[in-house]
Amino acid sequence: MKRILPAVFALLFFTSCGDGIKKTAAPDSAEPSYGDYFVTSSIGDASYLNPILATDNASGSINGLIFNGLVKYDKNLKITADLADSWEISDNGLAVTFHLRKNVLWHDGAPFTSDDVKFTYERLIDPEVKTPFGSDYALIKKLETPDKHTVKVTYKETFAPALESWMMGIVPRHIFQGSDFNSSPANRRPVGTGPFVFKEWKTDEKIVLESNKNYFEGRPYIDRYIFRIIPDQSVEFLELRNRSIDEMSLTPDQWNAYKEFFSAYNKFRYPAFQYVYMGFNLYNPFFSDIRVRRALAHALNKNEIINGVLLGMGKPATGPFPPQSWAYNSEVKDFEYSPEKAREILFSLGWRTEKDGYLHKDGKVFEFTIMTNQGNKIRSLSAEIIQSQLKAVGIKANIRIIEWSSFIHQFIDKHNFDAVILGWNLSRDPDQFAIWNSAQTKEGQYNFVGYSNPEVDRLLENGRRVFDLKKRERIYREIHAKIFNDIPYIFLYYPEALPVVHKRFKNVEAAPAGIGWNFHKWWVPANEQKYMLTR
Amino acid sequence: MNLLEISNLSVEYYKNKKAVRALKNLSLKIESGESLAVVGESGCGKSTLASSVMGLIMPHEGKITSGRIIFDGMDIFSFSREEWRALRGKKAGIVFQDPFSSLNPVIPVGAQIEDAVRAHNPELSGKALREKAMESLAEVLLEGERIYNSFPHQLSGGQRQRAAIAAAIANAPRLLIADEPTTSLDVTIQKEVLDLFDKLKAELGLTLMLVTHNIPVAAQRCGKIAVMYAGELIEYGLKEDIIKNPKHPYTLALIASVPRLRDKGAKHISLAGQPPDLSVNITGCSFAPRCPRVMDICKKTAPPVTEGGNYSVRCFLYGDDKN
Amino acid sequence: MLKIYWQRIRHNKLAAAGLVIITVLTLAALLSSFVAPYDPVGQNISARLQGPGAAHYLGTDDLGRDVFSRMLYGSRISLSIGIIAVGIAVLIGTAIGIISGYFGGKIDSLLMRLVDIVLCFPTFFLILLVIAFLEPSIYNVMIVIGLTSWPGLARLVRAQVLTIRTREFVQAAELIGTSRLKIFFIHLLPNTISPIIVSATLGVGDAILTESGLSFLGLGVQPPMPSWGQMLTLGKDYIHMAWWLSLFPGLAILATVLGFNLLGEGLRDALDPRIND
Amino acid sequence: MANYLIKRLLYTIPMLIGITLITFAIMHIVPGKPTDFMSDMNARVSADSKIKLARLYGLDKPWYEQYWNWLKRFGKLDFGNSFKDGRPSIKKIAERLPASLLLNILSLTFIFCAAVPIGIYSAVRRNSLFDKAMTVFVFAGFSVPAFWLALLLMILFGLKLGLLPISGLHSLDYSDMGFFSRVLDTSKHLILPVVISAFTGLAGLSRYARSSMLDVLKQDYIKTAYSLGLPENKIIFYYAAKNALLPIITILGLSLPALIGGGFIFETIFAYPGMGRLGYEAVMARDYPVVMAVGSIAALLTLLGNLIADLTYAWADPRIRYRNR
Repeated sequence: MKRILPAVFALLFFTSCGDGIKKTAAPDSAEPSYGDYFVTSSIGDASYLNPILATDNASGSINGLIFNGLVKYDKNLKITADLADSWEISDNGLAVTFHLRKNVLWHDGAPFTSDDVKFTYERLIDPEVKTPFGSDYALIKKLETPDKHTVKVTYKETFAPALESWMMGIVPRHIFQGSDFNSSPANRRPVGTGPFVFKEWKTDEKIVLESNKNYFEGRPYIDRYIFRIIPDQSVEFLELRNRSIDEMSLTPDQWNAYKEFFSAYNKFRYPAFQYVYMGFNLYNPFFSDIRVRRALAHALNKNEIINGVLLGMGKPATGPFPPQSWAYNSEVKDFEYSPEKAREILFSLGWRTEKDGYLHKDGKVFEFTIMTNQGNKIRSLSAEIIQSQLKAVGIKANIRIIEWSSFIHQFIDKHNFDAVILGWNLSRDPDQFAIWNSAQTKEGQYNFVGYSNPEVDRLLENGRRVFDLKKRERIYREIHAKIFNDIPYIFLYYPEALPVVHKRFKNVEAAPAGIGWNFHKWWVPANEQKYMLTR
Repeated sequence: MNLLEISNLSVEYYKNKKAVRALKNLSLKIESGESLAVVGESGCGKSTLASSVMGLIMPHEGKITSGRIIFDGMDIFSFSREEWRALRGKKAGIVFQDPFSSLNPVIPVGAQIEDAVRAHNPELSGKALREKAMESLAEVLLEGERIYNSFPHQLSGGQRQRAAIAAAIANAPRLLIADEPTTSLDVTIQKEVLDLFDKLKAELGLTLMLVTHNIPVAAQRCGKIAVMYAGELIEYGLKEDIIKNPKHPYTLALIASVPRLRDKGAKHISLAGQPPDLSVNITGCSFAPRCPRVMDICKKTAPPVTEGGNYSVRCFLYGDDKN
Repeated sequence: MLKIYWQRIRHNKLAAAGLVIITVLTLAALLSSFVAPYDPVGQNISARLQGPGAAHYLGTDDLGRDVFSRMLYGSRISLSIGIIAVGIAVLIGTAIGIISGYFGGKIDSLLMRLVDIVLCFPTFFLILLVIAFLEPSIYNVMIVIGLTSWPGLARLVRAQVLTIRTREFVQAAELIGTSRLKIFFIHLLPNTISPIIVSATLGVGDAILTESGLSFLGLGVQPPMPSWGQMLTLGKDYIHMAWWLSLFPGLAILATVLGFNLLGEGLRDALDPRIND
Repeated sequence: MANYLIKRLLYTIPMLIGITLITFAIMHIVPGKPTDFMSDMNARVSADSKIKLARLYGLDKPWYEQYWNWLKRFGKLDFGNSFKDGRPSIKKIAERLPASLLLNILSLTFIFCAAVPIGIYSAVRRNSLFDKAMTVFVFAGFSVPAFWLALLLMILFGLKLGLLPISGLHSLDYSDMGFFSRVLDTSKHLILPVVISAFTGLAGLSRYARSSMLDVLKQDYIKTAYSLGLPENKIIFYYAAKNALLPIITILGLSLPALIGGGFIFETIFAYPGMGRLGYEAVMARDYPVVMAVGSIAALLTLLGNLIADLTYAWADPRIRYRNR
């Protein structure tokens, strides 16, 4: 579910906000000073401190500080240099050549070379390595290292999202060589090239990183990064109120809570790179009729859902790309919220309201089940609101909340559902071939609603083949409009990220890439420093 | 001189929130050095009497509603907690019916006796305590070491009862109350234990109050006999008088039920019915419903006590005698 | 006989208090549809997170639902979880206890090994395992709690049956050829009823508490159905901004479980034959 | 005695197999694999990758074959590696055991120290105000949802009064502290968890002590002790308590499995790095090897606890200890 990117807090993004909330903590003109700790927390412990093996958020945010990819997104989500100084793409679009930064050292002092990149690639496609990310690299024909600082990747076919895949953290060959990659001790004591160096990991308690004095972009100002594990959200918030953690992503209700809670914190607010939707089973004769789906689209009041679930901290969604993406088509106009229209359409299809207040046809009630997975409160709340909105139109919606694994295997994979509420976390690249292509409907694939539109299929193929941004933009905006009109999903909303950061941290800037993109440049004035590194 | 003087003692027990009148206006004396047997059917209140003297009616079990007990010139119902403690074990001891349950199962027998000694002789050293405990064991004819370190379950029934007696007499009390001390023992051992009481009486000058349902035992071992029925003393006197010449119909029936004591030719008198329910107020004589010689008056008025010297009886049949 | 028990309960102030709590709870559960001022699942987003007041006696939750109405309906759900779970446990426990105690021998030792195995499982671990792997729902919660809480009762009943089996009336019944089923129901069951009643009373409280624990872990009754445990878990996340969301369900669970325990203890005293002497 | 021990130990083998089989079966009855959590609904993971992961974790075989493989390794005391982070399950358990032991032993000690006097005193003063107040008190502890109480006390002592840390076991600068500061720091972190777990666990033991004591006080030997003029304190706290507390010794053994089973909710709310959380997280993530390891160790501990309970009881009670004389 979670798309892990090898960038710090990569899921965060920025748009304008009108309620006096800071876009940035005031840039401080004073000279930055070194020192202090940054304490953050997570509900779960990390699994592997190895970007190739880790799939969870906790590991992802730590790995982002320890490892670097060849490229990364800058604050405006433009692909920019990281371990690679520069790169060029061959004219036919089939080969990418990366020129690596020289004089980069691993945390243990060994030099970083193209062998490490090759090693990383080989592990990614190694059938014995427990990585789920191999498919991104399956299109690679060969990877060559002409010298210590050059990597040339040749693809079997043009693949526009290829560059993004090289944001994967590069792991050190000399550490892993000769040991089993899956169970290497280095997966708990990682050695990377990044701004922070691993110090200790106390299982289920905390992970501690220290600043990398030799970081190629300069030594981070903050001495220590402490990642605490606090499994309960209300306790986490309690710790925040107690000012014992410096950063937390809030729920809308927490965000709205008493002002004095946050006198010591700067609040940030920007749309996250994700959306939540209600998807229909298009194999189900009930929903295969687009008029029924359109009626439902008119029946839902997205703003009420956003107000109820997110306290207004989100935007109504119109398609599979978030508004801050270049693929977003702002010309798509959402369905009007109109229960009357909804009823009109359904009446025209022969449904009639009966005494019980529900719509009936041929002796049957208009009834279906909305499923969602257990453990996601936002989704189950959305389901509850949708349920009551549909009731107002005369549609009886039942809610079923199912444990994740059964949900996927018994219902999603088997196309055994009426409607589901789920969300997609999106990569920055708009390629969504796997979700919308009409062939991706087998068990375990992601077009589980059974969406099929030959034209969209063609556009999706084209989108992957073209490197030119302007052309891609046109293609994806068209995809946006087409998918919206076909209503395989009702796109519900784009939620917002709501992090707070302690005020003593300066140079915190919310950009399209979120707030963490320049973490190694954050600093605390000497007189405000809270923790002291004792040696 | 009277060692123990019980006057007008009434005791109530609780059972299902109802009061059961276990003793009703009971008066009794024991002279120093004598031995008195208290006999009666089970449930007649004789054990309650024994417990009352030792102050062992637990607050949750019941309470003494009226009366007085003078022990060695002292009114024991006015005792403080400490005075009670000084009486128990020191001046008066008691031996219970079941030696298996009356000894603490998880403490060695010797230690239990030692604790009894220590309770009244805090100044004694460990060694002296042990010696006294050993003496006491010797007194009840148990040889020391092995018994001393044994737990109750390792001893035979007779040994256990002797050990219990040893604890009771460890501080040489003046009064020893034996509450059905042989009932749960084998017949052969019963005699040994009773012989032991005789020996202690002789050697230590104990005053003995023997509570038993067994008339022959009472007749054999004690100088005086008190017969109880339904919480009341109905006949009291010298052993000879009671056995040879019982007056109360109940006593008569009791004695007649024992073939050995029955005069030749006398008929066995069987008692019909059950002892009365003591939670109900009884008007008249409590024995009336079962009495073979019941008269009209017996059912209406409580019978008077007829007293004379070392004798008393509570029955209308004999009220006239005196007048 | 019953009168005596009743008197004993009445005289035990704590047990009486427990009985009062449970009576109120039962009434609330039975009458919730008449008493509740609002629809327990009826949302009103504009009135969300309102504190207790005249319009909403116990305030509203994050979807603007009336907490008082949800508490009333929640009593129905919490109580039925307790009762059905215990019902299952009593059924299994009694059956196994009676069969095991009556037949003895191989059947007995086989059944007692089963009891041992179930007892050896940390109960909550087993419940967690089953619910986490099945769909969490009110029915699964009931069934799983029921299926895991019978072994103690089975042992109690078995012990009771062992002592009764040798009594004259059972032996006599066997001699005249009474059918086994009849012996079970006429002779054995009535004589094992008091430990069953006591442990059932205590069990209802336990089950309600277990449901709240499962709800905390996200495995209890699923929304929008209101159970107290689930309301408390929701309230926990709002403890900083809406205290009433956790306070009332918390107190309700506390009072109810306490009530069942006090009554259970009172019943244990009242039904204990030893107190008869 | 040796015979008895061997018999008991042999008898645990089929029990253990039974328990692990049930655990294994429950996990495999339902569809879905642990690898789902890393791969499902992640558009970057193709169907082929999923199959590859399942193969690498040995999940492509039928469940009875997997169980047999597990059992074979279990025979060699190899619990397999966690699916989550590839580390040996037994190591993950060993890592958390000290913290769990610390908390549980402390709270058990607390419970004993409080429950026994409460039970004894309630029995001696039966139906007194004290008895009634304590009855309500200990049952209130049992009845209150622990996580709620924990949260309330965290707010009171941690946030409002600032006296105690809110969650966790150590402060951030723990590793830089001297020995005494470390002890002090850990103690401060332990106060709330220990007090709450003691309070919520008080009922069982104190009620047991009370009813056991009530039974004992009715016994003849207590009357005998009074009749011998022993001081009341000695009668209650030695003659009676010694008998009443004998069965309680067995509870020590029986509470062994609580070291694993007790902490799911508790450790989660306190961010306490213990066994319960490991078990819970493993169950939720379908980390089969860890679930199996926790389950079988819990079962082992229970069996061991029963054995210890029997043995300590036999050792403590002279009626059993000296049976053969």
